[in-house]
Amino acid sequence: MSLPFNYSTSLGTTTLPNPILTASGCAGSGKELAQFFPLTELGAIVTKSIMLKPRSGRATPRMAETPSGMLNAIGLQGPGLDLFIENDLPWLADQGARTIVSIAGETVEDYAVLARRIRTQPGVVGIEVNISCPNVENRGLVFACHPDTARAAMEAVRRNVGGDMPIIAKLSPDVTDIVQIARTVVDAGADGVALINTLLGMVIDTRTMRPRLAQKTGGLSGPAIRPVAVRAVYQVREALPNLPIVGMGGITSGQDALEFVLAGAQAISIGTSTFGDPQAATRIKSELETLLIERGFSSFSDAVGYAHRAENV
Amino acid sequence: MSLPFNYSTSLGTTTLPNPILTASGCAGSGKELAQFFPLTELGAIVTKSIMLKPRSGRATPRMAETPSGMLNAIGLQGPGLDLFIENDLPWLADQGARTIVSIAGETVEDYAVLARRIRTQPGVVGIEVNISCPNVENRGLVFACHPDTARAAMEAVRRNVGGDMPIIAKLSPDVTDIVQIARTVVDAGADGVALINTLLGMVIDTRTMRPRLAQKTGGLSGPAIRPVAVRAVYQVREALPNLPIVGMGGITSGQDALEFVLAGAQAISIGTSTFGDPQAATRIKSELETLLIERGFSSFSDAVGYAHRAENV
Amino acid sequence: MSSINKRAQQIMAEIISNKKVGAYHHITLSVGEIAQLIRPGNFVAIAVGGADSRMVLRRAFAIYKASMDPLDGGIVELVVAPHGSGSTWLCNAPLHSKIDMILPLGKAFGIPVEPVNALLVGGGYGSAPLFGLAEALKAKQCNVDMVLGASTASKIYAPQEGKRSTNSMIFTTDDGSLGIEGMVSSVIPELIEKNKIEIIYSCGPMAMLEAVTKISVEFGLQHQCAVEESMACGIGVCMTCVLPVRGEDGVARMLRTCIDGPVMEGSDILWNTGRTVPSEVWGA
Amino acid sequence: MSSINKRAQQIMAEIISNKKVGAYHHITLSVGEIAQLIRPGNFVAIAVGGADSRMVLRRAFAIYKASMDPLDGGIVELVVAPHGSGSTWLCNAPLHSKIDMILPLGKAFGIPVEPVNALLVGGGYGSAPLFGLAEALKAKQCNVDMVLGASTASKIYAPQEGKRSTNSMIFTTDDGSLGIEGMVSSVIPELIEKNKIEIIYSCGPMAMLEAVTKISVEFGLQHQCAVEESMACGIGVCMTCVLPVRGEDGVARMLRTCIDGPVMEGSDILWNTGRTVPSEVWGA
Ligand SMILES: Cc1cc2nc3c(=O)[nH]c(=O)nc-3n(C[C@H](O)[C@H](O)[C@H](O)COP(=O)(O)OP(=O)(O)OC[C@H]3O[C@@H](n4cnc5c(N)ncnc54)[C@H](O)[C@@H]3O)c2cc1C
Ligand SMILES: Cc1cc2nc3c(=O)[nH]c(=O)nc-3n(C[C@H](O)[C@H](O)[C@H](O)COP(=O)(O)OP(=O)(O)OC[C@H]3O[C@@H](n4cnc5c(N)ncnc54)[C@H](O)[C@@H]3O)c2cc1C
Ligand SMILES: Cc1cc2nc3c(=O)[nH]c(=O)nc-3n(C[C@H](O)[C@H](O)[C@H](O)COP(=O)(O)O)c2cc1C
Ligand SMILES: Cc1cc2nc3c(=O)[nH]c(=O)nc-3n(C[C@H](O)[C@H](O)[C@H](O)COP(=O)(O)O)c2cc1C
Ligand code: FES
Ligand code: FES
Repeated sequence: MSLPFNYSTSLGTTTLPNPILTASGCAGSGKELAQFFPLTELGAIVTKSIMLKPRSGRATPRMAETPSGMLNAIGLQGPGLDLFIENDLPWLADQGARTIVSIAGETVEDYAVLARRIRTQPGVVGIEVNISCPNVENRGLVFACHPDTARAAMEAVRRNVGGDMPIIAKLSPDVTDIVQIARTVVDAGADGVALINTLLGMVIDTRTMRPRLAQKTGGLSGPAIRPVAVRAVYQVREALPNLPIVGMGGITSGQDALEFVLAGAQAISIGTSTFGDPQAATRIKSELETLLIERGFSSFSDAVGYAHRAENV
Repeated sequence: MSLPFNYSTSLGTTTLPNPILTASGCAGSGKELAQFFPLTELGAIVTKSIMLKPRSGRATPRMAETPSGMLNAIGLQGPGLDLFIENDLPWLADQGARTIVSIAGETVEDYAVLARRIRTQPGVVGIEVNISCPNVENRGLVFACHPDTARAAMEAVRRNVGGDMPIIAKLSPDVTDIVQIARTVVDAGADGVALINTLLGMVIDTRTMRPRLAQKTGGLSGPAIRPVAVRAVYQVREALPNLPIVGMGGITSGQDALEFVLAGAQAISIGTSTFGDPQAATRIKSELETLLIERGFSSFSDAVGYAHRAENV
Repeated sequence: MSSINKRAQQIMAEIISNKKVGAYHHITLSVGEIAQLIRPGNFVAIAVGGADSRMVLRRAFAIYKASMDPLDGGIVELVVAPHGSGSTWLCNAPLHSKIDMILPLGKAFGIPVEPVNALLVGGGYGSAPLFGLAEALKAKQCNVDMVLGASTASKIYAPQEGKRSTNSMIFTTDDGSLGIEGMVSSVIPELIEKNKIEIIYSCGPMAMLEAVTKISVEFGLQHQCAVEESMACGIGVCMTCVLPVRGEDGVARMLRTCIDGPVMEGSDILWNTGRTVPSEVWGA
Repeated sequence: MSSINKRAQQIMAEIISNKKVGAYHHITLSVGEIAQLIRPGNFVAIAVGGADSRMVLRRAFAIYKASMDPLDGGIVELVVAPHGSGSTWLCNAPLHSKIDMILPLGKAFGIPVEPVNALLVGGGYGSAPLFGLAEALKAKQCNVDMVLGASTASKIYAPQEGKRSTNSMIFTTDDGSLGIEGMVSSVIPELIEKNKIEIIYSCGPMAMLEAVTKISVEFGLQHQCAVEESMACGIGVCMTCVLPVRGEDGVARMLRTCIDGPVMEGSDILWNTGRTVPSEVWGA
């Protein structure tokens, strides 16, 4: 093949030079990673979910390592929308980074306000709507766990964001039927879905004989959950073949990323593996490219969903 | 303490000398493990889920190793009820093993028939009702994923089994609200619940670029899922503090087993870790006993649910 | 269905030698008295990766040789290809490290009571169990011919001492780097006729075993092949390692290759049915 | 909020020595030129368990010593307690193995511009970073007294050469097996008065740091302590390692101890608030 490999991908109306993103909450404000590689290397930086007000998050212990994974209960610690717009976004824009802002609300109205304010900020190429954080006060409030609340949050965002800015609903795997939730958010106006957020888990400290985390439960991430994430991506792609999917969950290598691409992910987020290797995202970017070229693909998009092809192909 | 440690536990009307069980589908017919230790050492042997008719199960590949876990899609291969009653149960009874028979139906009526026939067999001390196998033909048929179907299956069993034989509903973690399903099966007459069956997962073979398993999806088990299982046990215990719970999911050591006991499990099933270590169940039995005695417990039942105690105890 | 091997033990075996030979590692372990219970075709199941490993399943390896050494006591020798992470870990295991293994597992090759002319066919590291078999056959005054094939010379495992028990030995390689260029199946028919072969034994990749089965059926010969299915436990409790196999009653069932095999009669196996269950398979 | 350390690098460092010393392992690694950028109080974050490990998070270790060795080039020395599986893996790492580490990380101890009387308080392996600090203080003509405490003698890390930079050194052990029986906090007040201490530096278990803070507040002294919170990344991206800390504006926030620490002013920390967020903590 004489043409160079085309690594670009698109999420709705946004085109990215490559499909590798950071996962929300796993790249700090961007500054912390920037000492290890230029942020422009990645398709986009997905910011830690921002809420309206500043939040101090959960008490410690906030994390526990688990076999091939970890539990976290950060509780969306963050500076709040005003300081985020004042400090974090301009800095990312200065770097030339493409930014996808993750937003999280406590109420449907919060989502509306967050979307309205973020939409016009410099450098922002998309909004990821985190309706699936397991670390909110009231577990009943996980919007993504019920079609009605998922729909309400996404409609609020859609009403406030025009078609030029893709909105992506981030879903929870802790549901009986993730395809049903995906259909619901698409009906409500989502341009794509991000799969998956963490699974609700618990570790008990056998010394204190109480839950290890101060908040008792936390979100399970890392390679341990990868098969659940690949399954979710595959199922949603099968049901909604044209829907852009951002895949994540335990991706630590180009090989892992390729599983998600073949299952149907148009972009790939790198989360927990950045904690083990700050350069994970750029390493995976080049590993995945090599694997795709080795398999004869001339463009990234040809590989997306390839595992769904007919038996005899 | 001068009294010996009391390791016995009870599941409804059945008392077992210790709380360590095999997990359904992970101990063959019992014969295969018997060469490594006498089956009477365990609290009970839980048999591979038996169906009415002989079943050849799924095509191969049926398994894939995953980080700290594995996927399986055995598809309930088994001899069918008649041969099971003729060969397997009498053999177990001859050994003196206490047997909990796991039953799986394709219809509500299947569950009724299975329960009626099993109830009177020698050596049977309980029935585990597998309403949560992810490897059935139609994924929509996972009884435990919906309150209505879960209720129907359990009612069918209860109608056919008297109060002298405990029936335990085995639940799936792949639901939005496992407490709701637990409440439903208790309403329908279950004496206890077994938590958890495998999570639905997928691995994609990056060489063939298709799902690794012939059946595409499979059930995820092993240490990877332990935090999800501990959380499920804790949640159900919190909501239904008197309900006997059989805990399982990635238990490989006495330490792991202790997490489940503290979370609220009255018995412990050892599954995938038997594949890595045929003597896992007896090893864990003695490790757990040592840990409980070290912590000053004089009986196993005092430790059950201990992580739920008030903050200042 | 299957009579379960009751002699298996779980032991910690010390690596007393680990040498790279071509593409493989020849690994010798000290296993004690149990070496005496091992028959050609048996295999071991090894826990890989150590205590903090993310690999939770055992790996199966054919036993190349089992013997009672005057110095080291009972020893077992394996020939291991560094394939994925588990076998690579084993190949890199340092001298004197202790390996958690279960042995002996599986059904061994059947040895004829009368002397016969036997052809042994091996692919890649599949040659490993054939040398012990050759010795056993020789002890019964059999005539033993061997054909070993691989993609390339470095993947032919054929130690000098192994050749002693064979009457003839032919190599084939896909790239022609050793012996005849081509696949083992291409040289077998001629050998059968020339050497009046009465039974075939084989071990190697599934595609090779299938090809050999076809030839054995053509010539109406018995064919004992040692199959290699993905195994999670090796001891019969997980049901992952099944193959559709026709029983004496003519009914095909999904049999566990770890306890009903790995040695099976080639013509009983419903070959090339991967990813589907043939419609004739019944029950369990 | 925090100024991020821009000098950190991820490298593969070779273990050039690994010796058991009392309850600890003294591990020396060859790290190259970057050794020159290290200041007392910095730490490293190490990937543990190798490629097939189920441990996905880095482990943090204080730097005991960093230097340019004429033979080995830049070296870093660690003092590691085999605590759980990750640190035990590191303690067992063979000579010449390559360790994936990020360094230097975190805020270093502040060194006064003028000579002062400094008291250095260490608990267990918490003494490790204090020897490099003592040297730096000595270089500024400070008077350096040291108190090291532990549960028992084998857990006191105090190498002969380390003592050179101190003017005095006192040991305390809970079981009286070395030095004074009791806790470090019991001997500090007297020392402060006797030696006219102007600043306290400390490193060790959180309970000890809290006790030392109490004393420093009583005496109105600056107290730079190196805290030890559970860390998942060490580089500021995970937000797991936070402590409630009062800022210059009087407002308490959850600060990341990996980048806003590990060295912090003891009296700024809201101690003993584990498992709850104090009501006065605001925002992020
Ligand atoms: C009866 C039998 C005898 C064997 N004898 C030998 C031998 O003498 N020398 C040798 O080098 N290899 C032998 N193998 C193959 C060996 O077991 C595999 O190479 C090994 O399991 C691969 O593990 P891995 O971690 O390196 O690869 P991975 O691909 O990482 O393994 C992942 C999982 O798949 C399973 N798996 C993958 N490939 C195979 C396979 N070919 N067979 C069985 N399970 C597999 C593993 O057990 C593991 O659970 C034998 C296999 C069987 C079943
Ligand atoms: C800034 C800093 C400096 C340190 N310096 C040293 C030192 O010089 N020598 C030394 O022996 N130890 C030191 N520690 C502690 C060391 O990091 C822990 O002992 C180690 O992380 C435990 O890992 P493990 O796998 O052995 O234990 P496990 O309990 O299995 O660890 C499980 C998880 O909890 C985390 N964790 C557990 N305990 C601690 C802890 N005390 N601190 C941070 N994370 C923890 C681990 O990172 C891991 O993610 C330091 C810790 C910090 C934060
Ligand atoms: C420490 C931590 C913090 C996280 N914070 C957020 C967050 O703020 N918003 C969000 O949508 N997801 C958050 N996540 C979830 C990740 O973005 C990702 O969906 C999940 O961890 C699975 O991917 P991984 O296994 O690669 O980490 C967080 C995960 C971790 C581990
Ligand atoms: C190979 C395999 C077969 C299984 N078969 C059954 C089964 O027949 N019936 C059932 O209720 N659960 C079955 N399970 C689920 C286990 O009983 C158990 O619930 C699950 O694996 C979690 O426990 P573990 O992580 O200890 O294996 C099977 C699991 C495995 C790995
Ligand atoms: S490998 Fe488990 S039954 Fe054969
Ligand atoms: S350890 Fe990750 S932010 Fe501090």
